[in-house]
Amino acid sequence: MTVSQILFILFALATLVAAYLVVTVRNLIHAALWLVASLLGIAAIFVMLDASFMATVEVVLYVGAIAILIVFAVMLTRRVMEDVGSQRTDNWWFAAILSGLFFASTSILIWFTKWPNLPEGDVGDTVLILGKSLVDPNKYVIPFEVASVLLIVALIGSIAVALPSKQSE
Amino acid sequence: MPEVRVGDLLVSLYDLLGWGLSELGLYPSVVSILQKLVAGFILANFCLLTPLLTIWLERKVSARFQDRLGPNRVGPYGLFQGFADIVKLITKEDITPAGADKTVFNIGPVLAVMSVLGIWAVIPFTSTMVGTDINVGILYSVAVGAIGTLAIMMGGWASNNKYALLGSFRTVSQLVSYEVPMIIALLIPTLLAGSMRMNTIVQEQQVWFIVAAPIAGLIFLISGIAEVGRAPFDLLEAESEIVAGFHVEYTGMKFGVWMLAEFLHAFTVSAITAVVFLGGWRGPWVDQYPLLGIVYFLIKTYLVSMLMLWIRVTVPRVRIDQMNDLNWKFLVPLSLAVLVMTALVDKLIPVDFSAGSRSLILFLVNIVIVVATLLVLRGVSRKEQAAQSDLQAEVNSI
Amino acid sequence: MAHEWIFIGILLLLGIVFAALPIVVNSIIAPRKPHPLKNETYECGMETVGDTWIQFKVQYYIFSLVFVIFDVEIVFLFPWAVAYKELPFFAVVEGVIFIVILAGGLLYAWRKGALDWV
Amino acid sequence: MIPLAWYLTFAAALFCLGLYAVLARKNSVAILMGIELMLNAVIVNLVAFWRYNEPVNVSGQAFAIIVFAVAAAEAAVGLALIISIYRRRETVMAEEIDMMKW
Repeated sequence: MTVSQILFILFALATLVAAYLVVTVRNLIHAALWLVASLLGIAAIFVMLDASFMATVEVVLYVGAIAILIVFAVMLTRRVMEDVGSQRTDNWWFAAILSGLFFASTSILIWFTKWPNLPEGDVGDTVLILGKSLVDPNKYVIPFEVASVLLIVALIGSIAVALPSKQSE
Repeated sequence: MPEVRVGDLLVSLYDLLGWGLSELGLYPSVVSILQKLVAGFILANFCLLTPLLTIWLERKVSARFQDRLGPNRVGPYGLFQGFADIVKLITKEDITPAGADKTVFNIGPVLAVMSVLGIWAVIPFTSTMVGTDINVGILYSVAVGAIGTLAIMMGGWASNNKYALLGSFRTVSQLVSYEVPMIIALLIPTLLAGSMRMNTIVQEQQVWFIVAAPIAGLIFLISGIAEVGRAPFDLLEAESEIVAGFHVEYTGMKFGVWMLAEFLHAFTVSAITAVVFLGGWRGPWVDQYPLLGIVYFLIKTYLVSMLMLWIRVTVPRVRIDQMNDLNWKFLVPLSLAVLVMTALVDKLIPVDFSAGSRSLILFLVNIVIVVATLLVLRGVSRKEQAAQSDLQAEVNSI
Repeated sequence: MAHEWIFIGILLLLGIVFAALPIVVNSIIAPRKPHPLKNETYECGMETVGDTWIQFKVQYYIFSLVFVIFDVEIVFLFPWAVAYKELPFFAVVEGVIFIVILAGGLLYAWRKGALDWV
Repeated sequence: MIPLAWYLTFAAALFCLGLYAVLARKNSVAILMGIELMLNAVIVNLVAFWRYNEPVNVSGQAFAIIVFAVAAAEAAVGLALIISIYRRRETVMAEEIDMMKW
């Protein structure tokens, strides 16, 4: 066991516990806050993978934007502090079995496959390479521009849906 | 034993500490962690004690602005007023409101301080003295700051108080709104320096970026003031209008910790402005004596923070719709325009131009943008005045 | 790479400790005289009327929604800005096209009145 | 060093927790949180594969960035839909949003 392995196990366990609480906690605000905790854990995992840009993007986008959006949505759609009643459907056991089976089968697949080892050496300046290949016509310029179109469509759509129409008020 | 350089004393001491620890027979990784622990401890102390000084300075200076004396009872010139306030806050009863979500209520202020303190890990004090120079420094400062937004949300929600929750909603919507022009403004120095490392950004400033990107600097300062929630953007906790904002239920030291986070955040925004736009530790003789960089950096930071104070005591509080319009209908389009112009023009300048002439050309471009913006604004306000006078004429005719 | 982040982890932990310390000290040495009236939420002297978790205007939500989209787009631009010095002119123009599309979204939100404070 | 399989197992566990939330939760906001967890698991996988193949080839990170965009778009539109439904039907329970049945 090296130090990095111990650290990985700590972060992974913390993330998974937080994620478990996200799916089981009854109070939805608490679920959203646990989601934030698990996202921070994932950011730490990205750091361990030498993907510092991914880690910061994870925090900026998920913790700083999407989590806030979710908390807003939870607060806008409820009236009481405690969410009363059961928070899971009647056939939750079916869902549990299904996800358990899925996890079992994927882990069997993962553990019986031979994976490449960690390449030697540093990763270099990934952000620079990423920036170049995102606007390189031979690489990802089409996905890059399409992503911006997707986002603008999402913006227009969500404003059209969420904005109360003037007549109804 | 490493050589001790007077010009770079603190870094030498750091190396010396590492040497001493490894002489004791510790593993290199343990040594480096202990070194970092000591450095982090000193940095955290510096950051958390600075607000005491800035609060005193602020009270004193704003008192002079308003023709008052300011604190003058505790210690010489009232210097120890901050300590007296801490003693007062720490001995006050700590009330948790009934029905509050206790854990979240307590985590809120701690998280706020943590998020602001985290930014200091990437701020370069001198060319050699920077906590850690990660390759995403400038984006990291935004990311850690974003956790503070969440802390405010937690504090407001857990208080079990309508006004606190409403206050946190307003605060969060202001913070997230002003984050957009702030990040766009930070994109321009990144683009000019070609790196997100804070230290590289300082090194690339043969001419301060405030010359090449004055509008971006101004936008960053304005949105920074809004992020911190100080006057004229303090409508979220306007004492004279609404109760207090998200921290209305906090008492004793918990309230003090919120205040600490707020003042430290103000200081941090000044520090980032100094690093990114005013050349950070740059100044005469830093090449021989890197330690001088701290002095230059702190002078610039305090100048920016005095500028913020000046704005605070001069400009009246804005209305919430004005605050909103200022951001979405003025700062965001303007920052996008500046970004596009800078990107296009800087690429068109031939490569063999010196840094000075390059900055000059970009400065002229910025002036053109300012003139164009002012013309557009004049057109808009004329249209509005015309509409107003039409309305007046209609009312008169009735 | 990852070892550069050790200092950040240490500083964040120190931040938690340093912020929690005064609160803990406060809770130890401060007087404690709870009273139901004192513990009530502060609402300008009046008793609380109705549930605390009232609903709020959807306007707050709209702003954070526009913010999310903008945030994603701007974060995408950071690698482009880092690589800017080594990019040919047309690659810069591609980035500019990206920004212009983003500005189109802003224009739509503006026209639709989503950015007005009601 | 950490074997790649550890990262993959971690991502699989995260994905399955998200899957459970999507299938078993009643509240549609909670279902969306489950989807966010699943997307994050995917991103972890992509970044891990990027690291363990050739880091110079940034395909993994480019993919991950596109997934980020999709996640943001999904959260924005999904939550807007939920709020819109809540305004009309006064509920966010996925079971009760069934007007498409008839």
